[in-house]
Amino acid sequence: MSLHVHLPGLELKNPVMPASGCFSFGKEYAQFYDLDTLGAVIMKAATKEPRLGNKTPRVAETSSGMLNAIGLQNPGVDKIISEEMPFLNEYALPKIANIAGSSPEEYAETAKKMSPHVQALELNISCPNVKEGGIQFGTDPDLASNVVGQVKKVSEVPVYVKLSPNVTDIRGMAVACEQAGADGLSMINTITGMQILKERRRPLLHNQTGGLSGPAIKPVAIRMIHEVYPYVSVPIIGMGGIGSAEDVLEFLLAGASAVAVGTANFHNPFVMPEIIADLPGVLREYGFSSAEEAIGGAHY
Amino acid sequence: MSLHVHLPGLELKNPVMPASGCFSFGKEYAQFYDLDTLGAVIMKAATKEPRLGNKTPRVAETSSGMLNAIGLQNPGVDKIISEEMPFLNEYALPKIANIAGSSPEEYAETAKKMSPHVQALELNISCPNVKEGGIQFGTDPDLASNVVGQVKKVSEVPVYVKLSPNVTDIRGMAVACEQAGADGLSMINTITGMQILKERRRPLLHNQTGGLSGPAIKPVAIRMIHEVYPYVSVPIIGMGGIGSAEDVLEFLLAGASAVAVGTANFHNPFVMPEIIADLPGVLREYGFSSAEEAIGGAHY
Amino acid sequence: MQTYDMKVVNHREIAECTYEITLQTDVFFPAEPGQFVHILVDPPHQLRRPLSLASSSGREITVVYKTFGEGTRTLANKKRGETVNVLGPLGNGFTLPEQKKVMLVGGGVGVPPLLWLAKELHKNGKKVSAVLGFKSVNQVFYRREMEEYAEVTVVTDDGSSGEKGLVTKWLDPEADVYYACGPNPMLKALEAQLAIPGYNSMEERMGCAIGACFACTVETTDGGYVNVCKDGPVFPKGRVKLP
Amino acid sequence: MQTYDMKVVNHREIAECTYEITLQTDVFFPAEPGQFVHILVDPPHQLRRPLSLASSSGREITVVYKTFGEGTRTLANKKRGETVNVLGPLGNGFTLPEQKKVMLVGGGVGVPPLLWLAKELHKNGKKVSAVLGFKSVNQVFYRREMEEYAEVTVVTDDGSSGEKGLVTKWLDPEADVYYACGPNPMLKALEAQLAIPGYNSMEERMGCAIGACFACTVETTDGGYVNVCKDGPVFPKGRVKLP
Ligand SMILES: Cc1cc2nc3c(=O)[nH]c(=O)nc-3n(C[C@H](O)[C@H](O)[C@H](O)COP(=O)(O)OP(=O)(O)OC[C@H]3O[C@@H](n4cnc5c(N)ncnc54)[C@H](O)[C@@H]3O)c2cc1C
Ligand SMILES: Cc1cc2nc3c(=O)[nH]c(=O)nc-3n(C[C@H](O)[C@H](O)[C@H](O)COP(=O)(O)OP(=O)(O)OC[C@H]3O[C@@H](n4cnc5c(N)ncnc54)[C@H](O)[C@@H]3O)c2cc1C
Ligand SMILES: Cc1cc2nc3c(=O)[nH]c(=O)nc-3n(C[C@H](O)[C@H](O)[C@H](O)COP(=O)(O)O)c2cc1C
Ligand SMILES: Cc1cc2nc3c(=O)[nH]c(=O)nc-3n(C[C@H](O)[C@H](O)[C@H](O)COP(=O)(O)O)c2cc1C
Ligand code: FES
Ligand code: FES
Repeated sequence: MSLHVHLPGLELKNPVMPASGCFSFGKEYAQFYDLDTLGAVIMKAATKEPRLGNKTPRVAETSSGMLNAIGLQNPGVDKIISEEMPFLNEYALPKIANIAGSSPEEYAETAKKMSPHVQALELNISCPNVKEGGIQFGTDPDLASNVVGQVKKVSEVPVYVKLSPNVTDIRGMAVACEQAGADGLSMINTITGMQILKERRRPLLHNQTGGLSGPAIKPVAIRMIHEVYPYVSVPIIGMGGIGSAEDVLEFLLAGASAVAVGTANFHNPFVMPEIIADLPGVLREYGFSSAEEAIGGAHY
Repeated sequence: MSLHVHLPGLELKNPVMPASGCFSFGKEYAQFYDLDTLGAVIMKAATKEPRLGNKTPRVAETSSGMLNAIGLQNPGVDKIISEEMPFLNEYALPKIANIAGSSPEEYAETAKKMSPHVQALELNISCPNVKEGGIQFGTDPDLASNVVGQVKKVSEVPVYVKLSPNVTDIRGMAVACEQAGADGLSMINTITGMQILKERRRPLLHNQTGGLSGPAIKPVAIRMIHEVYPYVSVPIIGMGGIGSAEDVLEFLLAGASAVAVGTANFHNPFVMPEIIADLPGVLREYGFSSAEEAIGGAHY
Repeated sequence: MQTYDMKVVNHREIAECTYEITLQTDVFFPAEPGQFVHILVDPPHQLRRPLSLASSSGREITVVYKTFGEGTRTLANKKRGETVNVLGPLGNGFTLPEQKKVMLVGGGVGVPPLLWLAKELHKNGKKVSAVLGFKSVNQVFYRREMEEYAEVTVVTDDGSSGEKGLVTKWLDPEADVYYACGPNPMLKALEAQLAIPGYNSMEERMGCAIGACFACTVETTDGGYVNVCKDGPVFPKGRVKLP
Repeated sequence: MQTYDMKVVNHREIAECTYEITLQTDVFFPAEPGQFVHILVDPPHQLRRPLSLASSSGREITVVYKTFGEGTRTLANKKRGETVNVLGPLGNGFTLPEQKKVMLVGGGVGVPPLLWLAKELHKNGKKVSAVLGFKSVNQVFYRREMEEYAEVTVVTDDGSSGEKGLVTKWLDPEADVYYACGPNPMLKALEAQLAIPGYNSMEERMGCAIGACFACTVETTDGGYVNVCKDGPVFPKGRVKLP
């Protein structure tokens, strides 16, 4: 059973990788298993300058989900390259850098620095948790096109755009990004949510709102990928609530060519190697002879 | 402990009512408890003509939620008035009619017929499950204003507008509806989602997509109500995943003046009377001396 | 109407992935053959699971279910002594026939409600035949139990137990009326093939199970619609457009 | 690093809404005082719950927790013989002191890790005093256990047991070093009040609990940041800007 999938810049031995921000730069989960088990790694967002992120509390729990408002904390692109990449470079697996910024120029500058060190970029135009960090680019097709265009000019590697689900028209956003030159899409980032601390009569998260992730949002992710798939020709990396090999198959059928796992890692640090081990059996059970065969299978 | 809340057209002895579409026209739940226990009742959507709705399967289950694509099945406004209202009229509780349509004129016509029989109307401009049934009105502020304006001209009772969460800018929609004359807002309707039946390699619901409801969407509802509250002066009826008196308090704090309970009724048919019984204790526990005092309490 | 916290007094696997659970109640539970219950499963499940009654004494009910998905798999973990919340009895049961020679046709987990019906028919002096279809020998259950009340033909897809093929190949030509419970394609095939009157017990995905949400609405042959939960699950042959 | 399916061998309420659970493992579990575990709770909960070790023998661990919210209330339902999934041991434990006279200051469920620490300190021949603060008499626990290793002062907000007021009123003036575990305001008050060196064991909401998600990041006094889960939960006084 071949789990191999091919995407621009990425030959993946299996379609499973960690979602950005849930895996830092890999060191921690490397204590649990060999990172080369994974299809690829998507790193925590990188910005031009270091960012401290939001004040705590930064996470809350919801029914079958969680809210986070980390706020793009990261040591800045230079330190990521000098201090975090060496560890990851000891592994053969493809590396994808997640890039955020507060202006198209900042995106481009970070992308330019990062791209020689990775196999692909993922533009985070959808972080709901910082004032200047992306979500405005992710909700306006013109702004999104601008960012994508500028990054494409400087990137040596394929550029994936991570879409925000907090929009009226996801298809329009996807098509705009493709037309601006995106080599692929990542769907979906978190849905903006809030929890209120009744004792204190205020939002629990210091940032007030946070991004909802986990199984709760899976049906929204599946819908959006299924909606976008027929209208774009670039591949989609699917994410949102994945926690099992069955979930992975559902995303492939909806139209994803590969998937990322976020929140589930916190539940079970071994979830990705377990999914990868289960995937051949699940594909077989549902009548597929390879992972690639399942991609887009729910479209007829 | 007073649970009384006041909204345009509605003096509610408590802020809890069933969400439209989850309670039909009351008869079934009247087998479980006295409907007059409730603050009010919101009826299943009414349209000008009878509608058969979508083919089955119409529901699916998701993690802490469900998808539905009923498709506004209803016997039409005339039959609702002649055959369903007499039963409800044996109860003293305020009645709210939920109205859907495929054109502003159709909304207005149905509203005109319905309004003499109820204390308020709730315009469903947000049903994601029918081609011609509303959601286009719920995602475009101009279309929404037009519907609201036309209905306001003919309605004898206050008009609440039920907003769709499937938008980039919920605040803009809310403000547009208020400016068009809405007396109140209902938030939120379901979030569009999908589930794929792996065995059949196609969407499980016959309608392909459905509306996500239940605890999974509660953080999104809370966020949207909290976001809209400071920008409108009309009251908000809150809904989305409510299943306990604690949840009700969270909605009040976010800015809702009353709440509706949908999916939880299927889980526990007694959920509303139980919530109403628990509410005084919960309000007291968190330091409130009435339900009204809690409204908007998380804004400072 | 009510919900009941019932105690698990028996729970066993009676065939491959097929469980029989017996639940006990303190409060009298009135029910008749063909009715169903709506069973709560643990979080994160929001929806109950509709399952037919395989029997009820008023104090104890028995249900037989197959573990298809996550909800029934969760149910299968319930141990003796634990509690299960039950909403019911729901829907309309089987109308007992005027006719003398009755055929029951059950497919898989469609068999249990027919066992209870067979018992009633037998008590009423009817001549009962039962054609019970299963995938294969590992899935066969309630054969012996059914033999107490009916002339039984077991049919498996692969012939590994009883006759081979589909139930429609092994029907009782003598019957004057039939009662069928099983997947829609089976019900449809029976309607097409049999000239005698009959009753179908239908399945649809449900929300409320009491007629309030229109999740389970199906079209009738006269262009109207009915809710399987409240107006069914048993319908006379020809009443409903089988999906 | 690993997760462990551990068997509940003891589970009891030791004070109002305060439970002591002892879990057994087949595989050796290496841990030291001040470390914590991240415990899985049943669906629909996605996040584990970080809880300090009150003791560990390598084969058995004990944790004491208060039922604040839904996750800990779910945990409280676990019965003897059932299984709990544990990720750990996590974080850095207490650095043992050079100094001779050690004061432990615990607030509520901050007490358990200090009990294990007291035992170690006692073993190492230190002179240990412990000031244990609780809301009121119903919430007091581990007083006797602590008395085996330390000079104990119990303090309650309302004076219903021991001294009345906050722990900061009843500190040991003779101590050369302190170890504190409790709510941030308590840690802050101690930092302000005490001139001696000390260690704080901190709480933050966590996602991964291993340093990968930045949920628990707090600023350091030198303008950097650390993760409570990986770099803590114990920090020397003055290292972290207490929120
Ligand atoms: C009136 C009635 C009586 C039934 N009696 C029996 C019985 O006695 N024994 C038995 O094994 N099965 C019976 N079924 C089918 C049974 O309800 C489903 O197999 C069961 O709900 C599947 O749940 P799950 O957790 O295994 O699957 P999941 O896939 O996890 O279920 C997801 C959702 O779909 C619904 N669903 C899935 N399949 C069906 C189905 N075939 N019919 C209705 N809802 C479905 C579930 O109820 C749930 O809401 C009956 C169905 C109905 C409507
Ligand atoms: C390193 C560390 C050690 C701890 N040791 C103990 C202990 O030994 N005994 C004990 O009773 N408590 C301890 N706590 C606090 C304990 O983690 C919380 O009380 C618990 O997670 C609350 O969960 P809940 O289900 O009751 O609340 P919920 O409100 O349902 O929790 C929702 C979410 O918030 C988190 N959360 C809520 N309160 C806290 C808090 N105070 N600290 C961290 N996360 C929180 C939960 O983990 C969960 O992710 C410790 C916390 C940390 C960080
Ligand atoms: C704690 C946390 C931090 C995240 N940080 C980032 C980030 O830095 N960049 C990004 O593009 N997405 C980030 N995300 C979003 C995830 O990559 C993913 O899109 C989302 O969580 C949905 O997947 P899941 O349901 O599997 O978690 C973060 C999510 C979580 C939970
Ligand atoms: C089965 C079902 C049918 C519904 N029908 C309607 C409807 O006719 N009109 C409407 O405005 N909303 C309808 N809704 C949406 C609910 O009124 C409510 O806004 C939504 O379900 C969120 O609340 P909940 O999470 O408590 O269910 C329906 C929801 C469900 C689950
Ligand atoms: S399940 Fe709600 S109407 Fe039948
Ligand atoms: S909890 Fe993830 S970094 Fe500390």
